[in-house]
Amino acid sequence: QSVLTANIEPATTWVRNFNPFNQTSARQSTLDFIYEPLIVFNRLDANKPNYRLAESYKLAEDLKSIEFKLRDSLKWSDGQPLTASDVVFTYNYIKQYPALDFVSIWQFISDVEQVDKQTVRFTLRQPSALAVDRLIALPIVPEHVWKGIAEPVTFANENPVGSGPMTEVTRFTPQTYDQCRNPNYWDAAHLSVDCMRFPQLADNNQILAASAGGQLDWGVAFLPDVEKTFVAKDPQHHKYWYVAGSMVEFLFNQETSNENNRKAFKDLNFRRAVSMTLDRKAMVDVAGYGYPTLNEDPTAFGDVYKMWLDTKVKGEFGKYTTYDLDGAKALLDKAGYVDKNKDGFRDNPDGTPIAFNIIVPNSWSDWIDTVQIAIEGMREAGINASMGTPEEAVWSQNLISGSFDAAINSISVAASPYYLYQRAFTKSDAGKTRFTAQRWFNDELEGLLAKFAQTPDQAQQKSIMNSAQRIVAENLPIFPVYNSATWYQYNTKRFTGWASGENPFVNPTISRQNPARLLHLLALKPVK
Amino acid sequence: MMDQEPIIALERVSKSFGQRGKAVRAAHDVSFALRPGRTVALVGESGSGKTTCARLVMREYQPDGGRILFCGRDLDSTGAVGLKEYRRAVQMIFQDPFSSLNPAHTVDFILRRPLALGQLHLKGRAVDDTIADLLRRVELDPGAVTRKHPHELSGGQRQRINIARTLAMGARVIVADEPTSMLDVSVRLGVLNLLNEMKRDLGVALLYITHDLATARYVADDILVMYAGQIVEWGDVHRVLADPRHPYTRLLLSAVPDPEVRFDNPGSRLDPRAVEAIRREARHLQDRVVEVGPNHFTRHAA
Amino acid sequence: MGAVLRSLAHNRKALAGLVIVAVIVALAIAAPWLTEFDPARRVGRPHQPPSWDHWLGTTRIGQDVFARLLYGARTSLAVGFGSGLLITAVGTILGIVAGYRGGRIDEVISFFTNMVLVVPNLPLLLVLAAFIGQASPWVIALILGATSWAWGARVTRAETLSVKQKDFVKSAEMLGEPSWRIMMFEIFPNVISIVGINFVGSVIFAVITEATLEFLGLGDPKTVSWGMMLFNAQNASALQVGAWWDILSPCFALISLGAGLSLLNFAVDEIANPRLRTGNTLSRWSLLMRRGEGRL
Amino acid sequence: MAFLFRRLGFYLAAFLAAATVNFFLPRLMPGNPIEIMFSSAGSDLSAENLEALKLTFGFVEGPLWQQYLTYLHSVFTGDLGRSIKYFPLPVTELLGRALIWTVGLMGTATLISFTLGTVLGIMAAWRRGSTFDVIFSVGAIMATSMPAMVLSLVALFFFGFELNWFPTGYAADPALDPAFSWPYVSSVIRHGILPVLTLSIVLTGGFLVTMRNNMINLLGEDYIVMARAKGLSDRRVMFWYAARNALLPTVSSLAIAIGTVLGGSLVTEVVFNYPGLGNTLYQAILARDYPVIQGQLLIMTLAMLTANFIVDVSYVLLDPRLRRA
Amino acid sequence: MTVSPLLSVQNLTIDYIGAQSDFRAVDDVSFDISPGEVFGLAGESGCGKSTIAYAINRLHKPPALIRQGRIFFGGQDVLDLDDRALREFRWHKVAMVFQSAMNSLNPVLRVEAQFHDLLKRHRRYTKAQSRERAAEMLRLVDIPPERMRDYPHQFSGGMRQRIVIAICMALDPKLVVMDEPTTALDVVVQREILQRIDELRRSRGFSVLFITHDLGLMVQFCDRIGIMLRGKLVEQGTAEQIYHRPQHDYTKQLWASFPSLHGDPIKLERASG
Ligand SMILES: Nc1ncnc2c1ncn2[C@@H]1O[C@H](COP(=O)(O)OP(=O)(O)OP(=O)(O)O)[C@@H](O)[C@H]1O
Ligand SMILES: Nc1ncnc2c1ncn2[C@@H]1O[C@H](COP(=O)(O)OP(=O)(O)OP(=O)(O)O)[C@@H](O)[C@H]1O
Ligand SMILES: [Mg+2]
Ligand SMILES: [Mg+2]
Repeated sequence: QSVLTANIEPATTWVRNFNPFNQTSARQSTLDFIYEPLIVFNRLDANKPNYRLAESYKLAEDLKSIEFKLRDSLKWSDGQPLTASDVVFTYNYIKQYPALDFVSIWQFISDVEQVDKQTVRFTLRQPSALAVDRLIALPIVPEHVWKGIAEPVTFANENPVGSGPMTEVTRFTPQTYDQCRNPNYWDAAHLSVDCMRFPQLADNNQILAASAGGQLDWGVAFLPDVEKTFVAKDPQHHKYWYVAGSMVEFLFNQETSNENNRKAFKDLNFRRAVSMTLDRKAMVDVAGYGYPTLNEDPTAFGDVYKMWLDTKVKGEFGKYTTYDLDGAKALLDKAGYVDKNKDGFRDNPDGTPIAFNIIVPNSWSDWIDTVQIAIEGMREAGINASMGTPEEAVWSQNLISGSFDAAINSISVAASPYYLYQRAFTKSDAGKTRFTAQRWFNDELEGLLAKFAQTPDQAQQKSIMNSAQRIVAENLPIFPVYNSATWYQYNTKRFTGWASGENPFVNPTISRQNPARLLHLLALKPVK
Repeated sequence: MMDQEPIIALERVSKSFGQRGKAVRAAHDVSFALRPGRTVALVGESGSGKTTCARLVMREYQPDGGRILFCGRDLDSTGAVGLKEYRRAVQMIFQDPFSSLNPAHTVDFILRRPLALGQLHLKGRAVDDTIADLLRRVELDPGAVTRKHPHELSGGQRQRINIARTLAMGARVIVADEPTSMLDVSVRLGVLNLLNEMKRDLGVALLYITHDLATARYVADDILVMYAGQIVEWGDVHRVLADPRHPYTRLLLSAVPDPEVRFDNPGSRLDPRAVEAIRREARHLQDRVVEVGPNHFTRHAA
Repeated sequence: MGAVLRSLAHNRKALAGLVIVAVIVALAIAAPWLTEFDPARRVGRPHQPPSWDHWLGTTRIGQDVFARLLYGARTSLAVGFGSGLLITAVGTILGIVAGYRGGRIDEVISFFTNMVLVVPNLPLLLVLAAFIGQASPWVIALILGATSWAWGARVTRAETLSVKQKDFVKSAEMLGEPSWRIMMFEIFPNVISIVGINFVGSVIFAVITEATLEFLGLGDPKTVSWGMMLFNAQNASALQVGAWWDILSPCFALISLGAGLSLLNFAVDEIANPRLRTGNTLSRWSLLMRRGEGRL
Repeated sequence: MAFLFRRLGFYLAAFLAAATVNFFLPRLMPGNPIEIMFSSAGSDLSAENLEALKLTFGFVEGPLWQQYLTYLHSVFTGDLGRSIKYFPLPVTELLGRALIWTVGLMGTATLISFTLGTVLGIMAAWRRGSTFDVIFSVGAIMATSMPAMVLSLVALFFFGFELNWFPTGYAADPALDPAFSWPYVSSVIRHGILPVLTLSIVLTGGFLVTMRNNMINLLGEDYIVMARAKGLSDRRVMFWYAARNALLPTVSSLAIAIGTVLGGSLVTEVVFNYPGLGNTLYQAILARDYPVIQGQLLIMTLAMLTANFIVDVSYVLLDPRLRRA
Repeated sequence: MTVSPLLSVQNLTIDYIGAQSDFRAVDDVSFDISPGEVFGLAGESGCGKSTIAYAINRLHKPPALIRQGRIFFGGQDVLDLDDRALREFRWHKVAMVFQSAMNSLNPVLRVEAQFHDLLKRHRRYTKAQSRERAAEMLRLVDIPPERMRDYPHQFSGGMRQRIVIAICMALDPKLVVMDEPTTALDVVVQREILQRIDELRRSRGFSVLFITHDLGLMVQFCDRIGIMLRGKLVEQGTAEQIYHRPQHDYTKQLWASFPSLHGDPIKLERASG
């Protein structure tokens, strides 16, 4: 029997909760491993669809509906057949309990119907070319189990009946749990791992100890100085590969209540100059131990969306996202930002002082270091910036409500840069999410994004995106600095088939944000 | 001598402690008067209520019954001003010369406060002079002691400071609760002599509390013998001690250490059973007053 | 007071403690002259071991550990003495008032004192600090002061009760002294040794607790303090990556300050209670015994 | 007896007050605790989802006094709500799990340090001024000035990571199922050694000093001299006469020490990833898991009260002067 | 005087060691106590009386230091006893009533237990035997034997004092040292207790070293008296001699500073103490 020991989440005690709709406290091995998605798109393989429960999907010509066709003879782990009626049940079920609807799918679709035993059709509220991305995010649950659940929101689903590879919870203690092979898994032929084991680890140091000691096969934590603390302990087996992940950015609140600051923040020259004071290389090397990927892209695409990048745009505006202190000073001088009141800091051209706090969550030490470096650069250029360190929750609330001057923020990776821009620059989202914290909006950009969403054709999409990125790069509403690393350490002692820099076939991290982890699991083979 | 007006007079004052059935009769129907230039000794065994009487005089306790007259006025009717004046006029000298002086202060400080409180007219050098004066009056060398802390002084010296303090306050009545029982024999007498001089020279009234009959005889003009909260015999000190009438007074007298009477002398022995009987008897209410002779009274159970 | 100072000077423990604390205070004050580095800035490459340039090496992001240690001492000392003062002041005032006034006032104060005593201190602090968020050293000092006075109040009250029995208090009352004067001039000087013990103990407690809260990540990351150094070093897994200087420096600093203050505390204890003194007398006695100059 | 009843009354009042503080604390703090809690616990929930969740968790708005009464009622019926982070685990169960370990850890450490500190303190006082006394007194000073976290960190690093003598986390080997078997018990012991040791070292100093000082004060008492004059052996005088009486104040200081122990064990548990109350509280604070935080404070206060009560009772048992009627 | 003395203190000198200099508490003191005799030591507070009393049982702790002298008890020098012999000696030969006998009973042990540990130590008595002996002793001092199951705080001061005396008698010692046994009591109780001691010593034939600063009491009670002044024994003699024919100035001053119940209440001179 092959047991794969993995770590997804830090915790002080395991609680037996496998409710796939529960985002706050269910075990993070629930999605994908217990509840197989319809389709998994492989971002590292040109976003190619990997059909899982679905064997195909079809978007209507008018982009107003989408049909999924399920595979033949799918079974739940308890042996019952898995059919289109389960899919329909699931969607109707979460409509009934909005607390379960963690992707707000019912804002997006208006109806779900069973076409035949294997086909489901969703009707969209608005025409969309991107419907599939959204629809595959929800798990499908067995009707015969869930229809009897009176309070699904608080339901802990201790003995899950699922469709994924690892459905059987064979052992569960507060310190460790095992999740084993689904006896009725449809793709059993590709599954070589018999069990996954999840030891409880409380924090980075604990995870480091377990990793360094070789107990973990698959890890998802930040390890300080990984070469020294992890690889060096067993260079032959201990490996890591850090793929570029969510984009980290600095931003100014265009609607800050501080009038003087607002004047400066709204001035493109000021923004460009500030962006030029950011020593991104130092942030990556010092704050991030060299693990993140540098992002000097005025479009904010970075490594992640390389294939969408318009090099002309980068050539034109790239200098504003490159560290250049002298350039920044010259730009500020030219724009009239000089020290008028002789306090050692530059003031607005009209003489009013500029001073702001960059807020960063209290305990995120790598970000704090990043901000520290940013502030050093800004102060060097004569800008009175300092750091505010509220609690994480307060930080995110401030970003949402707009009561701050400047901040560091991040936007996670998605299938295409469309999501990046859509999240950051959708006016109607202002005040709802922290991604729109800079509160910079542009009608033309939003129009382009809407068009993108309704364009199924790749080439056309590319050209729309070219126009969109030019607007962003020109206006520089956010200052990307790097893409953080998605942590991924592995141990080749017991398993092989790991994705790596040499063999980057799939996004390898086991974090729950990455549905492709399912593909990675299927690729693993025990060492004989 | 009885013609002097009393400064303070207790009239049938009573005080009990504790509630309901278990009340302790600490003072019952106590009457006596303190006159200028006269000393009243209050004697009795431990727990007989001597300190309670002192505290009643000091107004630390409110009497349960009876009244206390200050210069002929009932204190309860004079209100706060009267009380303040009373407090100033009546001062106390404590038994333990060490704990009655704050170890943190110098002699100078200890004497300066009562002057500031009691003699407001004094300013600047006049205060220093008064302090020196007071110290000389209690036979201490001002130059040597003013800067000292109490722990640098002997017990007798400390007790003198205490007396000086009461004088600084301008006291007319001094209550001395066993002022010499913690002192060495050799200095004890000095303090007693000092008290005698004060009484004579300054005309203060003195309430002297002790269980030592010999010193009572030495300083007092009148004596009150207490037992179980009652004054069982009182009068002129020589008459009472020469001719004790109450059995308890007799017992007390016979128990006083007396070098004249050796233990080998069988006649001097106390009979424990007789002692017990006297105690039992004296615990009863003694409400019949008998005048034994001129200025000599005793009480009996009815 | 003079006597107290004199006995402090004669006490070996006090002397050792005083020297340690004085050295730390001096280092903290002289920080700008002892190091050219800004404690908050990156001044070198990350995690450099101790060298001529960086006496105690550098931190994970390249700050100078020695500079941080010196400037951090300022914070630790300020918080320690600040909240020590606060704790002692509150405890002493409440203790003396409760003990001296007695009655209803005493009941109320004692109830609160006992209340605060039975609420576990560090967890409460932790929760408070977390609720307040971004707890700067001053906020921490304030919370410490607000939650830790109870022990001092209790012992001061007990001591006051026994002092109150002394006749000099009664004689002050008889002189007609107002009660605030009695509490301040008659009782306070006589409980001063308890106040001293309370103060030094509170300082130790405050220094350690502030560092603990920061170590647990509840401090303000901008502060330069020993607790923050520990937190950052621990976050960077300094021990695991072999950067022992990063974590052991603040550890050692904390231990030294703690030891210095503890020594002082013991000395105050001995001064307050002569029976506890050992020192020269006993060593001289043993010497004489050994020399055969007498026997027991 | 009356004494104990009075104390009992105090404990009840204290508990009520603690519960009240507990209720108002989060409500007096800036920001909406519920928002903060959810935005902290769940990463990027949609607004609709959040609203629905709040309802499900039973966060009803309403007049404060009504919330307060509901709260008190549930507290006294032993219902402390459910954890947010470890949903749907009831707080009582979560804390119950942790309590066992903390009690074990603290109990052992307190027992060891109390015994050790007391015995060493007795001996140091008995041979006052000797090398023994000097070494242990100074050692005690050192130990009391050592912050628990520093000691824990260093111990963890050297004995856990470097030398690999002891495990670096957990209360028992997670591979074993809890059972009253030798492998499990021995694993519990192995896992407990480091935390217990560090805690004991931190605590021993305090007990030693208290005991030593009490003893020294007592050794001047007449009944000690009389015991020696009676020709009793030194050991009997030391333990039966002096130590027994010197223990009384120490026992009452034990009650206060419990608070320190709780604090110390919190740090130690965090550093050693020991699944006790302290660690749970710490994690709950980081995750803003309000029900757990509130429950924790209550449980810890209750534990303190219980400890105090036990101390009170034993005080009465130890000292006949208090045993009146 | 052919009887050899029971206790013979010779040239006893005791210092209290200070950090810099020493304090001489007892300075070259010599005296004898014969069997059955009551010997009194009188003097000011702090003149070294208790220090001598402690020395007889070798109860001193540092910083006391016996510089020189010998203490013979029944011909054997107490200062030469080793630990074991010393423990045998204590209480068995010399029992003690302390200055504040009120506090010399262990507050947390029952009275019977305080008898028992003594009897067990010296006579290997069982609990029952000890109880029997305790009852016998308590009866001697007029305390109902049933009360031996009580704790010390349940007795009055005078009773506690008598219990200590009972414990003293338990081993039939040859010498009882009494260091101001009655200072805290009132005169009547004091008298009762001293009378009881006097009777006991006559019936049981032990000697008493009686320490007090009350000269009057001393003359009443003692056969012979020593007067101490600042560590020195300045005068020794029979009670009668000391009372009627004091030799030393200091003794005369002491008498002079005593107000008496008899004679003229004239102003007395202060002794230069
Ligand atoms: N505050 C009090 N509360 C209760 N009982 C008291 C109080 N003060 C005195 N008593 C009781 O009243 C009685 C008389 O006490 P008091 O102190 O007056 O005696 P005393 O003659 O001064 O004794 P001593 O010679 O020991 O000083 C005693 O039985 C005592 O226990
Ligand atoms: N442990 C000690 N250290 C230093 N000096 C001491 C010590 N014990 C006693 N002395 C000093 O030795 C002297 C004699 O003390 P001792 O107790 O023998 O006097 P005493 O005659 O019994 O007095 P009292 O009548 O007050 O009991 C005193 O001056 C005292 O200050
Ligand atoms: Mg300016
Ligand atoms: Mg003595």
